[in-house]
Amino acid sequence: MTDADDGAPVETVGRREARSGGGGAPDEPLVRVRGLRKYYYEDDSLLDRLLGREPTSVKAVDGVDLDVRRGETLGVVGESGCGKSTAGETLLRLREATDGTVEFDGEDVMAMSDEELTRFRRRAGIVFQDPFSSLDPRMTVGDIVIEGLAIHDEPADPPADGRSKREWRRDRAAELLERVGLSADQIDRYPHEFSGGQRQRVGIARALALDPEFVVLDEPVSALDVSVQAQILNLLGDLQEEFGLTYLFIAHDLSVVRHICDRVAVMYLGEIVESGPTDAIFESPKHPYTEALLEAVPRASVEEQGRRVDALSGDVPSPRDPPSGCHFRTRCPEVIQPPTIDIPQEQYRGVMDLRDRLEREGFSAESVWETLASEHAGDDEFERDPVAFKETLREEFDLHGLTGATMDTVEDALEILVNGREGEAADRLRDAFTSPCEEEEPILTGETHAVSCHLHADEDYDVDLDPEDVGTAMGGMAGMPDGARNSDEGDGSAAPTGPEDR
Amino acid sequence: MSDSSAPTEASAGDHATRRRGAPDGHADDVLRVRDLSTRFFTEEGQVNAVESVDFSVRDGEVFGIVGESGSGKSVTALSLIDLIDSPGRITGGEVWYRDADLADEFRGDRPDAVDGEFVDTRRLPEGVRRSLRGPAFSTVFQDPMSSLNPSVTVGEQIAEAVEVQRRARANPRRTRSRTQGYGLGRLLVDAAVPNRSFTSESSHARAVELLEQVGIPDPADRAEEYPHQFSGGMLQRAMIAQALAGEPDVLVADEPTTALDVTIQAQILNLLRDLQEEQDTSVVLITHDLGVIARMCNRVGVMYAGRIVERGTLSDVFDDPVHPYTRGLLGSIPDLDDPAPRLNPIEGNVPSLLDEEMGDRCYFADRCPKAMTDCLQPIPEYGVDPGTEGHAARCVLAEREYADGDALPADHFARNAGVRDDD
Amino acid sequence: MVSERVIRNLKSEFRTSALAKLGLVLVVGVVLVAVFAPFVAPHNPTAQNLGESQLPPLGFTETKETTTSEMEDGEVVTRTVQERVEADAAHPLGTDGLGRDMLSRVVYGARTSLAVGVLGTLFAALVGVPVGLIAGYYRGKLDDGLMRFADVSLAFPSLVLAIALIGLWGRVAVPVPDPFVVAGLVSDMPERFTLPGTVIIVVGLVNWVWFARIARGEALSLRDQEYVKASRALGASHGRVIRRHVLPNAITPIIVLGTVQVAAIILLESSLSFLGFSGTTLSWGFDIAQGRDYISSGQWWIATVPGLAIMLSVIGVNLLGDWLRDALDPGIEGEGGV
Amino acid sequence: MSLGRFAIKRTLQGIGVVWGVITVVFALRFVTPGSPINAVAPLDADQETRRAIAAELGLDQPLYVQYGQYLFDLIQGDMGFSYVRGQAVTPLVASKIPATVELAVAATVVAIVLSIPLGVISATRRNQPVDYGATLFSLFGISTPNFWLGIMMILILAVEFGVFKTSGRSVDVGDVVLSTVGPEPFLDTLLGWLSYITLPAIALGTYFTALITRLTRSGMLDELGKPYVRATRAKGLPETLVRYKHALRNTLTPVVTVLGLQLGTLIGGAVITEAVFSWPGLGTLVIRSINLRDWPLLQGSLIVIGVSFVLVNILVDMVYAYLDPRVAYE
Repeated sequence: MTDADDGAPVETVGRREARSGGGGAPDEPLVRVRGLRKYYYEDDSLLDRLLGREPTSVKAVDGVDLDVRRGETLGVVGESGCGKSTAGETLLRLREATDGTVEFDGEDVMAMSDEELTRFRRRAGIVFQDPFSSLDPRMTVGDIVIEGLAIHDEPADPPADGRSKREWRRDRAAELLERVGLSADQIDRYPHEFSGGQRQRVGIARALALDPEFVVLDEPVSALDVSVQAQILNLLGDLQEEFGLTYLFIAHDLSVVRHICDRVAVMYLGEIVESGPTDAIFESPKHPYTEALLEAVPRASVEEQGRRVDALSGDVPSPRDPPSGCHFRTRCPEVIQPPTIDIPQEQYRGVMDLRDRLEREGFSAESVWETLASEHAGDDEFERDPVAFKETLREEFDLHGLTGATMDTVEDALEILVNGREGEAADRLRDAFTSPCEEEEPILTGETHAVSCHLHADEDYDVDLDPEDVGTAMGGMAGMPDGARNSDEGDGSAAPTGPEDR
Repeated sequence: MSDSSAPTEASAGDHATRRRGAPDGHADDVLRVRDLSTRFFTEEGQVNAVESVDFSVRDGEVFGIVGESGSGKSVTALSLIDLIDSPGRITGGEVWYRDADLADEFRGDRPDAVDGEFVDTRRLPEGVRRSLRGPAFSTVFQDPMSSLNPSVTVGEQIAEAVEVQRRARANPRRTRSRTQGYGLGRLLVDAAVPNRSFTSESSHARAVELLEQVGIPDPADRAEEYPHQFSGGMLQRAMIAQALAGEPDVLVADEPTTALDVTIQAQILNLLRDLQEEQDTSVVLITHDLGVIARMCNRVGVMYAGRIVERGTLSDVFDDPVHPYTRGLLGSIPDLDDPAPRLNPIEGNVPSLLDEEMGDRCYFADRCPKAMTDCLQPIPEYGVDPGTEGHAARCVLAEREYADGDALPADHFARNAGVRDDD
Repeated sequence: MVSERVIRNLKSEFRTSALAKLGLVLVVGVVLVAVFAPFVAPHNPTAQNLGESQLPPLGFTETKETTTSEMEDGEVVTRTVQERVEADAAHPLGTDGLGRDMLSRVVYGARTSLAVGVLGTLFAALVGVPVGLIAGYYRGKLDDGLMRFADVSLAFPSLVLAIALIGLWGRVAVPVPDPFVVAGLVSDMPERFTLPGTVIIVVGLVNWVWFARIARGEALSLRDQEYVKASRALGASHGRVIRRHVLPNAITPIIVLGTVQVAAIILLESSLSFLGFSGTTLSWGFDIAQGRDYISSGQWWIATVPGLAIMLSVIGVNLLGDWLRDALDPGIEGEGGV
Repeated sequence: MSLGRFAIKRTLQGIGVVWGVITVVFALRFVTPGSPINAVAPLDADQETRRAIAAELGLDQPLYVQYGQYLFDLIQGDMGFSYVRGQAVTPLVASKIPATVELAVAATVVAIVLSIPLGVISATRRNQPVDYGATLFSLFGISTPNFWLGIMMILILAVEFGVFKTSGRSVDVGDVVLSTVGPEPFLDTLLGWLSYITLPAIALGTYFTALITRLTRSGMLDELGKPYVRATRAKGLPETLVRYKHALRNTLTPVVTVLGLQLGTLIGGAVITEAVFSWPGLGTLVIRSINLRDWPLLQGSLIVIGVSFVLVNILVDMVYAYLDPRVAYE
């Protein structure tokens, strides 16, 4: 508790150093999240039930474990729709969690009474992404900054120096505005009179007004121009040092995350796929998704010119219907082949893509015919040619060069597909090509650098009936960092259920 | 403000001597933009969004324009394709486009609009200028969701782009031919009942082909879907397909990946480059992301407050920047591969482009760490010496060394600064 | 809570729009006339003078028709006498069938229209806005319930519902003493002004749904604004959030709707009194109904003059609404009707 | 969600609203002061009659029984008995529906045919004389009480010039249809029908013409400023296509929504227009039933009005979903 700090109009500068490690044991994380889930339900009205429709759950956050240590910046990074912002808001209880626990300094946030929650709100703040919608256009920046003080009726007692509470708050607002790099005489201005960067400073001042220990920074610089972004990043760093703040930094920009975070968690489709110290994540990423993210970021240097990125194929699947097993398997360039199969990885990816389209995306043979027809537009002689049909698919899914039994299976499936029996073709492929990645959900495993991927699991999923061939099949892959393939070392002892920091 | 549309008028300095010649007059140029200015006449006053912009684009290259929000980069793009809406207006400048046929056609009628193989699109009749949209210039916009009509299928919208070029080719001299056989009655029916009375079966087939070309799976099915059924990445692919319909010489891509996630951005950038190489199209790529510029572009222009403040090859601008703004921009970006403890941001904010607040000075002087008394004069574009041909900057530092003695006092601008300047 | 920007927009919109100026002039004019009716009206609007009945407005000479019935030889004989009548400067807008001064009636009619328009709108807003805000902010079952109720409520046309309710409840009129007359500042004017109470309540009840809809829509979008979340994150209660953030930011479209509603309710009131469902006879709609009987015999002005008054005041309010909408908040056209 | 599913969902929703309408109308019995019997029986009925009516209506039964009975009767098409007129309500109301539908449809057709082109022209020729004219017209249109407009038209067109009929409906649209096959001369019948319908249709339709003109104009201006319009121009499409094929279609979606919402205004307007032109429709029936305190008749009319409002709105929503494919997929 920080009650000792509250109430009196203490000057804030420099008094926070002592706080890190203040409440609980110093090595206890300040925030501990376990199994956090946030589902939204669609088609859930009475009418939908009358129509016999099952409610669809949108699994925005689907089982997230996080530890935020005192005084550190933990980055949560991921693409849009991965649930990172929802996770941030849910752990502050701005949204009600579907499941899971959040402990803040040893207290269970989800179980807090109204009163406890009010106390918690003073200790944990948030800064939002959009500098335009995060400030109430009808309030002056002074009122915005001190809103927290007004809500908590701070100071509790009238200041000793004879100022009214109101004056005290106004002075505090001026002080905070100055601290974040604005001028105190702008206190009576309205948000629209400020530029994006200045508004974001106001948002930061508002979050600081209650002297929090923990601040969720939800994409605080994403909407800003690079020159202003750098100003804000520097400011956030300074404030953290000065007030001993603990940050949860949510972002999609990997460069920014690398710059500001001590540790990083990478999210994909509502789950954390990898977490660990920033340098470890950026220099030796383990999860294929993290690798792909890092690969995709354009660097601002001349060496970047003409660099061809091995881009991940496809889109992020819908969180309404996440893939079974590993959520990433539909795009993973390293999806594990079943023991019975041993083909080059690109071709296995191609087969899996074809399956995926058949099973998940309502692929229809008719569409292929139409596409073929459109290539022969004006050609009245055009007839449905099964050979061309199959060739189109082989081309699209990179299925050339298959041999032996796998080729037979695929050709078989293509033949079924020519005849318009999509479901049957999918079954045929599923029987032969089911990956361990789709059968079992991977678990976040590892001490400091944890990863949720079958390639790095204790159990060796990547087995092959004929071990001789594994090396050649996988060795053919290009552009794979050395550490990525065999970094199981050192993780073997960790309990499979635990996240980092046990 | 002088209206600089007259062809003889020139800016100060050696800029004048370079007009219609070296270093920009490269043999491979397909587009030469000269002294282009676009202004918006709003209730708050006149906004000089684009101010005397010069650049050229060569055959088959990617020319990048990079700048922060409000720098005028998107307005530059719209000015190129003549799509500035009221209250904006292109107030001056020339957009020279290489087209030998057009040049021959107008040499007699409008000699001032023709220079060798080039025509100044700004001096062409409105109808001709419009007919250039598609085959000469086409555009990929930032937000594909709002740039496609939500109530018309994606395939139909691409087919329209195909159809209109087909009709134009069939009868190039008459712009009316583009709507032949498509009377008012049909239009009104179309408004209520979606049908294909404008587009033909074959342009639909071509649309499906284009969708396939840009890597959209099941193109025939997807062509029948509406924009809201597409993901952002797929929609941007569709947008690119639409832009390719007219087989353009110059593709203007205005922040084509800004709305996309990084893995999808990588897909789209790969696609853009493949298409550009395949079809040898010239691309004007507009973005705020220096990384995207670095990956895609051969040459770059850096925009600030409506002006191109520095331009040159990628390595000119990234490795030997002259303008303190370019340097500042590069210093602001956190490096993914090498974290520095602290960034070196540019202080202050992007300035207002309101005419009355813009002096004749260098617009960056108020934020510039190396501002000197010379910077209070109008700054022409200087060739950077020593430097590669075509490396130019609107900065006195291209000509002279920084001297502490000439430095502007630190509070020079603070004295008369409003809210926007004192961050 | 009006920010400087709003005022600036209002001013610039006002400067550039001649229609906005016209609207303001009309509305201010009608308000002044209504408030100071006893001073403006040249005669007592209820004073009958059969000798001066059916006088045409200034500048016109029209026929007057008097019908007399007499018993003659055991039969009823009806005689219609027509005579030419000149306008009288004492009655610039003429007189009605009972010789009451049209100008005075129009002046007093403004009171009724305005009172019903403003009070009815206020009543509708006071009911609708809180309900809408709460439903939109909390969503869930409450919101579903409200929206279904609104659907049902919209299924009955305002006018039909209003006459049905007035028919059921009766026409209650509330006499309000006229302060100017009571204070003795004017004489010969009606001492009481009749407020059609049922009409005010009923028009409020049939129109609150529009306010609820707008307020709900605003609350629905505002609740997801980051500044609302930020306020919650600071520990603000829902009540505080609604009061401090949602209501102030929803107020603009509510005000614009309010002006549209005043216009709609003035029209509704005139329809009700035209059909005879008002509690007062000093109403433009009532006078039009009276005048209707005279059109076929040539006394066109009795129905025309009050109609023009309705039209001008509604035009004024609509122009004011357009001005507010253009200056404050584009894009809510078409919500809210009679 | 497919369009079909959307239709089913919307219809089910509509049934819910209809149920609500019926319940409200049923409850009207109880909002009147005194015993519900006062609301049903004629004013001059004696105690004996009252008791008989009460027993017949089951007013001595518990409320839920009464409600159940009411619903049950309604499902069978029985809307009760008008003791004032001594007639069953259902046939009485049914006989008045065609006249009102004819009037409402005529007004709507007039409004749509005039307003959408006017709004489009006004938007595309912004700040030109046509635009000013249209703006002024729509301002007057939405500010003029329709009953007064009707009276003014009677005054000028019927009284002064003697064209058009001012009351009644001796020739209806059915006669016109019949005359194409029957012995009646077609042209005379048509002109006869027009002489009755024209003035009421204009009086009722003017407000909507004005309203839709405004909506179309502002919607069109809105659409023309959107990025997709710029993108459509950028691909070289001729301006006519940009405007009419792309922008107009999207303009119509909000217009359709408002039309649905304003349907109540249309019906309300029809009531008063019928009163002005002595048009023998539902509106006349409603007013008469109130004046005679004939509550069963009023209830029947209200149900018919409410249900038709719901039905038309379902239709409007289908049109909306058709115009804007996003709606059905939400």
